Amino acid sequence: MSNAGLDSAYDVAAVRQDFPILDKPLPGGMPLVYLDNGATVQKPRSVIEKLVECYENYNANVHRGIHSLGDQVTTELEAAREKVRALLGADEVEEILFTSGTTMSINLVANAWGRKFLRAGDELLLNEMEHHANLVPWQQIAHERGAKLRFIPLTADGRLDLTALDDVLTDRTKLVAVTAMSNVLGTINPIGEIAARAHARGALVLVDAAQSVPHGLVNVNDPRVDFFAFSGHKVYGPTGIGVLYGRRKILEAMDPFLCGGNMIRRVRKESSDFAELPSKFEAGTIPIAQAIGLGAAIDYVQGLGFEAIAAHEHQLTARAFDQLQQIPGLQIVGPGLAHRGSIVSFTVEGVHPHDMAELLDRKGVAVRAGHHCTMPLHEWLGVTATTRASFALYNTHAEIDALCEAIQYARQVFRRK
Amino acid sequence: MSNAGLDSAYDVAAVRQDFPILDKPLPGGMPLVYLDNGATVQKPRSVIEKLVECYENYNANVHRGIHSLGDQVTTELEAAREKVRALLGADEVEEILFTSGTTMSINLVANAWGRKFLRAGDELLLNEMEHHANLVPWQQIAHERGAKLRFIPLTADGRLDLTALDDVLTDRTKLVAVTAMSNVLGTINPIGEIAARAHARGALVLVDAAQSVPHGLVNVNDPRVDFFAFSGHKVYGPTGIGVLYGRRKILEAMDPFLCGGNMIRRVRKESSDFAELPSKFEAGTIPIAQAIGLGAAIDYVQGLGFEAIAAHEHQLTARAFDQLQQIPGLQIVGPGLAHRGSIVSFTVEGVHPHDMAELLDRKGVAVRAGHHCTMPLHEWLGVTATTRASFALYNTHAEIDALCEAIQYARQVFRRK
Amino acid sequence: MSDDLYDDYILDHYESPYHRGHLEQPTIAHEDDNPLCGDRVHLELLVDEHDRIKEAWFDGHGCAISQASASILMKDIEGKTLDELRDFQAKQMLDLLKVRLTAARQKCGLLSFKVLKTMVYTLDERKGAMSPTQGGRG
Amino acid sequence: MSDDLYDDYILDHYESPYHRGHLEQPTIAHEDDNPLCGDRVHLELLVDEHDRIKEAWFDGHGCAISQASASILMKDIEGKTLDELRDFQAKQMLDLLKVRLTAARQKCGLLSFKVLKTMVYTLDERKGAMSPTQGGRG
Ligand SMILES: Cc1ncc(COP(=O)(O)O)c(C=O)c1O
Ligand SMILES: Cc1ncc(COP(=O)(O)O)c(C=O)c1O
Repeated sequence: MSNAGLDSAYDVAAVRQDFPILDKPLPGGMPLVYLDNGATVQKPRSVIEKLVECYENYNANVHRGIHSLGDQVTTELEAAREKVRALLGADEVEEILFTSGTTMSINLVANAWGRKFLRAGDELLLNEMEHHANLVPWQQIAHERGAKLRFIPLTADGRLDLTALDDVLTDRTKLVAVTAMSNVLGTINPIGEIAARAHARGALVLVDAAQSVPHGLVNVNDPRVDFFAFSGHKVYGPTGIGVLYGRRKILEAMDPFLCGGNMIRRVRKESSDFAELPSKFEAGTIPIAQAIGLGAAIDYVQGLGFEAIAAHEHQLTARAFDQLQQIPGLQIVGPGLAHRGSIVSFTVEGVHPHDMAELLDRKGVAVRAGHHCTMPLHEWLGVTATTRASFALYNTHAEIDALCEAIQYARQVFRRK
Repeated sequence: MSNAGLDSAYDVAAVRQDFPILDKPLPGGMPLVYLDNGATVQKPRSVIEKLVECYENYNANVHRGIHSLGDQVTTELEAAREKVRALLGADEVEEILFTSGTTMSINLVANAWGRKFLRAGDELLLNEMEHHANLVPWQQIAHERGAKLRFIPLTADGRLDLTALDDVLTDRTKLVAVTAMSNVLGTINPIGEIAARAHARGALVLVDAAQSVPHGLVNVNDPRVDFFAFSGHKVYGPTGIGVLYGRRKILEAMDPFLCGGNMIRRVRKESSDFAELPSKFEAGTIPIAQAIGLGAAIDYVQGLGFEAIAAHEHQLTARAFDQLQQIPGLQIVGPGLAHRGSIVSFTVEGVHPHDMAELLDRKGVAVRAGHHCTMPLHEWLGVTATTRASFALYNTHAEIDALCEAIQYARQVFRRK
Repeated sequence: MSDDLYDDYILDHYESPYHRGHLEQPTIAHEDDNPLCGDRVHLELLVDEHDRIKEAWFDGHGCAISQASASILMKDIEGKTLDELRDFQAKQMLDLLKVRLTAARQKCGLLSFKVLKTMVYTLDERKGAMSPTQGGRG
Repeated sequence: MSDDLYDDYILDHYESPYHRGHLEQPTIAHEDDNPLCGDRVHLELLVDEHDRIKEAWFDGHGCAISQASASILMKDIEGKTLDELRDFQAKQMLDLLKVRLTAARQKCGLLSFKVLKTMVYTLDERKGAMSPTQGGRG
């Protein structure tokens, strides 16, 4: 049974034609059922073509060359920056910094803000569902500065327990770092309430939006947050590019992180003055073609519309949620549908997640198995690994069915006797 | 007059066919004479096609997915790493770290090595021809750690004055950071002698090879150095990718720089253990497609052969050197041909470099004007800016002639009365 | 609007600048540079009791665009009031130059404009007047 | 070499492992894990006076590949000498499994091999023997 696209706001079958890889059989000849979108998504033709356009028509370094190519590429790059600004609803284009990815964006804040503003006894508020990218940098800088990590407890079904927030959010809290959407549980966190209560205490709020941006949870002023990080490759753009949004006043108060060309105003032998935003945080040659490609990716998703994408993905998730629960021995982790984005992670009795992923691959179904860069969360869950299926705008209901059938096949392999 | 390719080890006209952009007229209709190769070089079709291949055939995250795409992309990425290892003559593939560029590579060392190993009173040995990328990170970490910067003096013609090396290289010197080739003067520095003398004093040696790698000065064991940094986009690869080579023992002794996924072995709530090389220094999703594209770029240049490339570029440089000197009021900065790679920077009396670049652009000739991210060097030169022409494997003798004619035209514009 | 940056208008101003030099007793003076290229512009204003620019002079060095635009600006603002200068936009400055500047060259063409704006703000502050807020929500 | 990871050979070893359990008095014991996936393997060896493996036992948990490969390894090394194990290469271990592992799964298939190698080095060190140098020029 397949009703791909039947009840979607866009024609999924047509949309799939935009993604060259979806049309190509796997090496074994099987069609690809790509459900590892939480790790990275596939790229539409328009993004790939934009990269080619860039390299074949106006490849040059930006902000430097007084020549026609340099002028064109700078115009394209700044147009991409403006697209990001508009996407995020940021006040100013100078608040949009290009980085190499979410991990780099968060490291930038942990280092450039943390090293300057964290004092001994200060507290950072985290939680156990964070991706390592939004945990380990804070461990490191807290250790260096003598600051303390605190953790918002989780509810039994894998949400942030905000009833306990006042126990851990104190006047010593300098920053709350929180994911907008868990990459394992799928939990969508109430950023608005957290941010409001954090701001009321004078703490800054950093949002790890790596998982939420592809699904349209993307605004930095509604609710209002201070830092906002995401990766191009998870939102249909190229690898090698990420974004850090930071509120102007905070970015201006911070020292630079990476040093080199472009981020300076004046360099003397022994010391240097730094450039204005955004250059101050963009040392050296940034990922130019990739930033321009990200602009094309934003055009693509906005062409379909986030509302339509989210609606389609919600249907997929609901179907998966429903069908998976009927498989004996299968246990879904995380909250119910009402609090969940398009990620479903699970365990199956008697089949280790690695074996599960491998056996699903044999049926052409690509999922991810492991701790998904969330070891503390898996410790909290009491398992060493889970299998994760994550859905994107191009997935179909038939692919959910294929997933479930493949899981049944895996169960049979392990019950051959 | 044109003798493009006549006396080259490869057919330059044929090679130009490999670069789609060289065939396309500028927006104004003029052919492109691209002489801004020191900023970034153009990309051969094979590199662009490799990127497309990657996105259209095996786009997935690396080292994570137990599925066919993930396996393919990991294999491709590690093949690219091995190509870099072979290119550099490094002992082990784990010594090759992918970064986002030279700037990032040097910042990684300055932070991860410097923060751990620099003590108050230690010295770092630099010089005034360094690019800001190999100067400002050292200023910052030296300031933070209470270390001191010292500078190898320059000779009048813009070479490192090694007769004075023993005055500045002391037992306190912990690291010598030096460019293999100046991005302004074109000077090729005697890395072998510097490294030997630095090692004899117990200092480490970091080579900024951003400019030298495209011309084949590329080995890390001959002469033996400790760190070696370069950018993909300057060696015919994509933007957004760079390399840091580091000797295994030193990398192992260093703490990580960026933190997040992939670089950890085990993460607990409060602290973490770190992964083995190279993952330890590759946090998060690295620039996957770009690293694979860099592999294709290495194949491309090795297909032509570095010796042939260097020979061709030397001819171009000699021709430029010769012809430019005949232009009245034109002053070349830097050493004679014997000590110079394929870069020629100059000033022309009565025409500011910015105006020069703009007027050259009007003739389709792309060069760069400014301080080229070397303000201390320009201070040393006593000028605020220079115009730089830099040559790549695809440039022709006719293009050198076009450069000289365009300079004459610019002089006329400013002497209209 | 000309496509030729180096038309006679720009080159005339570059080679025979208007009011290149210094005032005896400027009401205010300020200078700035564009470190990327080394362009430098120094401006001096003489403001009368009605907040009107009586005289405007410049000095500096750098590319033709940076110096010619300073000269053009000096000629344009004499007789204007501080109120008028407060409303003066970057776009108008670029229009004054009568040429189309690429992004890279706009920094050269707007250097003297930036210096002028800074001086206007400084005068406002001296008088304790409200200075217009810059972006953000503060 | 089979293309099917989950052929009977692997699954037999996974479901009916050889020497899963513990020794009374092992000469040496060691364990390690693959944090990426949580596979864990604990090995125990009984080595006789001629440096020969008398008995080899394992315990652990994780995916079928990691556990079956430990079982296969235990069966293979009994009767071998430490000298032979010193020469034993990762490639040979992978051959023992009789399946083709992708890069991602080789970590699972080689976990017990890694633990074994660590034990051999440790025994060498105990005896003050030269341990083979690892890469580099040190
Ligand atoms: C000598 C030298 N070092 C470092 C760099 C910085 O390289 P990137 O901007 O790719 O980080 C450059 C190029 O601009 C360079 O020429
Ligand atoms: C929630 C979350 N945060 C951060 C990251 C890190 O993103 P990247 O690897 O692109 O830096 C990821 C993706 O792996 C993620 O899912």
